[in-house]
Amino acid sequence: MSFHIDCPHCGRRPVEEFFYGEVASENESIAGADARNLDRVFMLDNPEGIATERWFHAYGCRRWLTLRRDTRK
Amino acid sequence: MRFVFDNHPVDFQPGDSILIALLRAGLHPTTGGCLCLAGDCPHCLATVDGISYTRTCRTTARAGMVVERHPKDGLPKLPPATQAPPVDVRHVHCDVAVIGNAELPAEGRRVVTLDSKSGQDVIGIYAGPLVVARTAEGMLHVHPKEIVVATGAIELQPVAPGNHLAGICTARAAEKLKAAGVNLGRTVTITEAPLRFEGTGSVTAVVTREGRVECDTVIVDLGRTPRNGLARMAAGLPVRAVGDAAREPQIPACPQAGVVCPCSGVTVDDLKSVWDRGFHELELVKRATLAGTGPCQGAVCVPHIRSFLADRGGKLQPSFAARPVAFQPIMHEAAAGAYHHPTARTALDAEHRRAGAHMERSAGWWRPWTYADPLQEYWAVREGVSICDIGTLGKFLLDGPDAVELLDRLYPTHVATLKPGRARYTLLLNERGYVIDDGMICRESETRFFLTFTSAGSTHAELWIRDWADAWKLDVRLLNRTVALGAINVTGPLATALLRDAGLAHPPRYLEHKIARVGDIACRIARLSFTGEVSYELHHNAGDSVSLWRTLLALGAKPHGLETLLRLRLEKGHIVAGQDTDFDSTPRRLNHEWAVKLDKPDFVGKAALLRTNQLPLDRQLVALETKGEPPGEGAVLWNGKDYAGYVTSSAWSPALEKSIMLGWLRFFNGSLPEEVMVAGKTARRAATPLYDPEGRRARA
Amino acid sequence: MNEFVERKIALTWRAPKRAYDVVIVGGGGHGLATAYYLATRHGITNVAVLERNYIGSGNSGRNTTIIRANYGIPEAVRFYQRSVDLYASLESETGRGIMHRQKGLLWLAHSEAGVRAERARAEVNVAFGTKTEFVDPDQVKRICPQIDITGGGLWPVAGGTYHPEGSTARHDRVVWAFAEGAMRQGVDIQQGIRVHSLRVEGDRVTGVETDQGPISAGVVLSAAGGHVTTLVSTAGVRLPIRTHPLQAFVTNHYALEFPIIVASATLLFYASQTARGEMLMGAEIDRQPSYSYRSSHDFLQHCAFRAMTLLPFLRNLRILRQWTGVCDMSPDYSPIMGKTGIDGLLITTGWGTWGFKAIPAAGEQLAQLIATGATPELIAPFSLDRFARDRTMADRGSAGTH
Amino acid sequence: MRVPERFRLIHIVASPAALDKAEYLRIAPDEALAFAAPESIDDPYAIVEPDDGYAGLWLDAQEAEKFLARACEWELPPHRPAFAQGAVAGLPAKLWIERDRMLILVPAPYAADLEERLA
Repeated sequence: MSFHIDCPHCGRRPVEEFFYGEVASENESIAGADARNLDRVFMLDNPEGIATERWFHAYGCRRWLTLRRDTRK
Repeated sequence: MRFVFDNHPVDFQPGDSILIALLRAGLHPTTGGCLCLAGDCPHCLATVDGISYTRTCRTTARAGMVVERHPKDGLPKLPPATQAPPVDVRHVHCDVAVIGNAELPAEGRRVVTLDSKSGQDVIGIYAGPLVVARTAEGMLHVHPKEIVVATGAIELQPVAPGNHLAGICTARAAEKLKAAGVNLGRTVTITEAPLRFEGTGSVTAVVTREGRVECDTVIVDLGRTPRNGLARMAAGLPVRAVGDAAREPQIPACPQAGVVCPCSGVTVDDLKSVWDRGFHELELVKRATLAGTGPCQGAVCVPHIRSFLADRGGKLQPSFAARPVAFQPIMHEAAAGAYHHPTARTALDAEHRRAGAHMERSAGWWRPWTYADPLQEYWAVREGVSICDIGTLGKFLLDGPDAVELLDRLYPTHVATLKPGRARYTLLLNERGYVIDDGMICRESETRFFLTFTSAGSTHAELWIRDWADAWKLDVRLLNRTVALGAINVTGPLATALLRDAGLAHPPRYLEHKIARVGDIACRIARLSFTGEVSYELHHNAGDSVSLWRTLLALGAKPHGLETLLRLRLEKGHIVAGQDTDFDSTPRRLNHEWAVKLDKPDFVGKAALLRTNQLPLDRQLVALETKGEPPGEGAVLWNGKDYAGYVTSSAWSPALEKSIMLGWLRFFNGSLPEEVMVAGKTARRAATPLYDPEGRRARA
Repeated sequence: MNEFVERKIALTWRAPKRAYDVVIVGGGGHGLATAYYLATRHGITNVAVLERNYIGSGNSGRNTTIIRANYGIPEAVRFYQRSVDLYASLESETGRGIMHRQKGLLWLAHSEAGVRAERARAEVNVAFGTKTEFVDPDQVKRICPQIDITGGGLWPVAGGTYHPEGSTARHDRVVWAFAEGAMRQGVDIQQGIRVHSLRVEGDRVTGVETDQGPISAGVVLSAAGGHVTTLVSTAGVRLPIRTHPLQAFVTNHYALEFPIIVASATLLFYASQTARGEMLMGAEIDRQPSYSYRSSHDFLQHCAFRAMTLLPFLRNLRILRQWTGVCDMSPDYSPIMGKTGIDGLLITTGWGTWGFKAIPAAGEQLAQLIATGATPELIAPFSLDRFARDRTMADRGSAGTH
Repeated sequence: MRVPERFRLIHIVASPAALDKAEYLRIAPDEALAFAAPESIDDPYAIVEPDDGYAGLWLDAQEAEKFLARACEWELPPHRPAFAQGAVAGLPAKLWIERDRMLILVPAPYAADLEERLA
C-alpha cells in the first residue's frame, strides 16, 4: 500500500520517505504504574477507520508530523 | 526481413506484429483458439527472444527475432540467468493521465496519454495516484491528479466444443487480418455461440442452430464486455472510465459444453462438477477450477462463468476483484528504478580498504572487521596503543532552556546532577521498560549536551528524542552530528602518551570530556572506556578524519577492527544492544539495575519497571566461562536435561586464557544454575567484568 | 484436463440455527481447523463457523503457503513442529489432496550478524527436535544452484540454514479439507454473514450479533484475522495487535525446476515455485497499519529487485499478478491463543505473516482448550496474559518475512 | 558525470524567528544550512556548527533535469532559486536549484551511491 503524505515543511512526498511512528504520543505522565500503563504500552488502538498517527519525514526535514488517515483506504 | 519461428525463417513486412507475419505465412504461434488481436486472449502467446508469455499480437516483428512456441505438453522452461543493464525509469507529473484512446479537451491542463496502440502498456494504477506503464524506451511512472480509463471493450469469445482449433477469430481481429493482407480463405461469421467447431488442428466447419457451414475461418461476433480492469483496480482513486470501457457488460448465454477457460483448460463439465459439490461463489469456483488465474486473468472466461453461475444460482455475481498487473512486465522491467539499500561509509572507509581491511556490513555501515590478524590487533590495545574508527556512533548536540528537563525525562539516569565537562553512561528504555539502546551523555554547559548512541541505535535515537520533545512541548534545539563528525577511539595503556606526542598536554580524566586540538585538528575528546583500557574518543569534523587517522598512525598507533572491539568489550562484560539484548530486556534481566535510578520522578519506562520489578524473574543475561575453544554464538545452554538459555556473545580471551561468553540463562526454582553445559562442555557463571575487575586500567 | 480442478471435496451448506455450543467467527484456515478438530477429536459438533465473505477469502486464500518449524525460541519450535507433523499427515487423515510437498527451506545470511542469527536458529531447532543445519556458501550453492552466491555483487551469501522439512501445501485445499471434514461431522459453516459484535452478560460471552440477527453460543472463538481488534473490543477486550498489509506476487507458469524455498532475512524476500509453476514471491509487511487490500508498485519494484539479486534467472519471467492480505501483528512476533478474561471468549490471533503454517496445530490445541476448558501446555506460553506477566515470546526467528 | 565531493557547510539550529531573518537552505522551521557562517543568530540557545556531513556536486540545468526525471518521483518547486529536499535515487537529498544549475547534496556516507546512480 503506497500513498502520499503532505509534509508541512517539504511538500507532498511518497510514503516511502517517511517512518511510521505509531499513534500520536499522549502528553501525559509517564510514571503512573498502574494497569492503565500496561494497557497503554501494549494494548494498542488498531482503528479500522480514521487513525491519528505520527510520521517522521526521514528523507526530508527529519521532523515528526501528525496526520489523520483512513486505514480502510 | 525475417525472424525465426521454431527454427523456420518467416518473412514480415515493416510494422507487422509477429502474429500477423505468422498468420500471413500460414503459421500459428499456438495450437489455436479464437484470436482477438487486442491483447486480451491467451491464444497468441509465445516465447520471444527467450521471454515466454509474450503477446505476439502486440509485439512488432524485428529482423533476427527468435520466436518459439510454448511446449505443447508442459510449461515453458525457467530461463537461464542473464545479465542486462537496468531499465530506465522516467517520472512525469501531470493533471490528467488518459489510458487508451480518448479525445480530451486539454483546457490548459497537462495531459499525458498512454495508449497501448502506441506502445505504452499500463501495468497498473496504484494509490498516489500512480500509473505505471512500460514503453519501448523504458518504464514510465506517471503521477497525475486524475485518470481517465478509455481502454475500450473486449470481444466475447465462443465456448463450444472445438473452440481450441486454429482458424477462429473475433470480428475486429478479422478486420485487422484482412487489412494486413492475411488470407482468411472461406469465412463465415457467427453472432451467437455455435453448437460446435469441427476440424482437426484447424477449423473446417462450424455448426450452429441454423446448420453446418464449411469454412477456413470462423469470424466470431458475439458482443462485447468492457475492458475495465484498470478502472476496477483503482476503486477509491480519482479514476473514471469512459466510452466502451464504461459500458454495461454483455453477459453471454450460459455455456453448454467445451473449454471455458483456455489458460487453465477448464471445461463446462468442470464448472458443473464443482457446482454440484457446493462451490457456488465465483471466487470459490475460480479457486476450485483455477479458471481465470492464467495469463489472460479471466478476460476470456469470466463472462461465461458469471453466466453459468447466474443460470444455476439465479443471480449475477460481481466479477473478481481486479488486481495488478494489467500488462505483464518481466521482473527486470518491474524492478526498474529500484535501488539497493545503501550501506553507509565513514570518512575513513578508503583508508581501511587501502590497508587491506576485511570490511563487514554492521548496523547499516561498512566497518573494518579485521585488518589482518585479530590477535595482534587485540594485543595492541591491551599492551600498547591502538585506534578504531567509531565514526558510526550516533552523535547529537542538544541545547535549549528545557534540555535538562528533556534528558531527565528521557533517560533512566540522573542528568541534572551531571557537571559540565563530565560524562555518564546511560541506558535508553522504551515505555515498556525494555532496553532499546545505550550511550553516553556529555554535558558541555548548563544547557548544552553532546549525546552518543550506538551505531545501530543512532537512527532511532533522533526519532525518539524529537517525538518526546514534541509530546512534552519542551523548548530544545537538536542537531544530528552523526555524519558530520568522524570519531576515532584511541585506546591502550600508551594512549595518553600518544596523545601527548600529538600535542595534547592535558588530556581529560576518566569520564571527562573537553574540546582541544590533537595534532592540528580540533576535537571533542571524551575519556570513556569500552575496551577496558585507557580510551579517548576523538570526535572531529568528518573532513579532517583522514588527516587525524594518519597522524595517529604515524605516531605509532595500530588500527583494530570490530572483531577485536567485540572481544575486548566482552572481557569487560559490556553489552552490545541488539546482540546481547532481546526485545524484552529489562535492566533487571540485563543485570543493569545500577544504571536505573528509580528515585527519579519521571522517565520513560519507569512505570513499566515499577510494575515488572514486582514479578518473579525468568531469566538473566550472565557471563560464563569455559576451557578451550569458544562455543558458537547462539549455542544452547543446558541445565542437565533442561534447556537453560543460549549464548549471545562468545570469544576466546587471550588475556584470561579461556573462553568467555554472555548468554541468557533461565532461573530454576528461583535461582540461576552455577554451571551449565554448552557445546558438550561445562561452563561456569562468572562475575563481570572478567578482565581488570577493579577497573584500574581504564582509569589509569 | 486440468489436474488442479478440485474433483473430490464436497461442501454441504445448511440453514443457520439461532444457538450453538460453539460459534467460531472467521471461516479461514484457523477457524475451520478448530471446528474440524472439535468435531473429529472431541465429538463437539453443535458448532457454527461464521464467515463474512466466502471460506478462505481472507489471509488463508492470500498467503504464500509455506510450512516450517525453524523458529527462534523453544516454545515456538515445539509448537510449529507439531504443525509440520500434522500437515504431513493431513492428506491421509482427511483423504483429500492438499498438494503437500516437502521442499526444504534455505534461509540465507549476508553478514556476520546474519550468520550469528542463523547459527542460533540451527542450535535451538535441533535442541527441540526440528531438523535445521547451518550451511556455508558452498553448501548453499550445492543445495540451490540457481542462487547467485555473490548476491549480484551487492549482498554476497555468507551462509545460512537449511531446514529440510520446509514444505508447501495448496492453501485453498487446506481450507476446504478442514471445511468438508467439519461439515461431514455436522458443523454448520455459514458464508456471507457478518458478525458485528459480541454479546456479553457480566463477564461472560453469550453469543454474537450478526447482520442476520443474534446467535447465542456457550463459547465464542475469534478467528477473524486482521479484524480481531474491532471484534473483541465490543466485549471490552483490548489486544496488543496492529493490522498490517502483507503483499505478494506471482509470475506466469513455468516448468517445475525450482524445487526449494529460499528466504533472506537481510534482503527481506522469499521465493518458491507453486505446484502449477508460478514463481511466488513476498517480502516484509508494510510498515503502517492498514486494512486495505490495495497493492503497491513500490512493493513489486523492490521485491522484484531483491529477488533478482539472489535469483538472477527470475529476470525474464513475466509477472502475472500481485495481491495483498492484512495481518494481525503482535508486539513480540508470536501468536496469541486462548483465554481473554471474558468467560467463554477465546481468541486466536497474532498470526502476523506466519498463520498458514500454524493452522493444524492451532486448530488442534484450541479445540482441546474448548473441549476441556484447560489451556494445553503446548500453547500456554502464547496466552494473552503474557504481556501483563512480562513473559513476552520475543521471536527473532519469525520476525521479518513469512 | 563528476564525482561528488564533501562540502563544508554551516549547520544552524535556532528558533524559527531567528532563522527567519536571513536566507538559508531551510531544512525545518528551526534548522537550516548556510554556505557561510552567519554574523549573528538571535537565539542564545542556537547551535551553529561547521558541517562536513554532506557530499554533492553542481549539475547544469540540463544534467539536473535528466537526472531528476529518472531519479526523483516528486515534483520540484516552480520558483528559482529554490531549496527542496526528499528522496532522490533512493537517497535523502537536499537540492539547491538555481536558474541554470543545481546543487545536489546527500549525506557524505552515501557519496559513492550518489556517484553510482548519477552514472
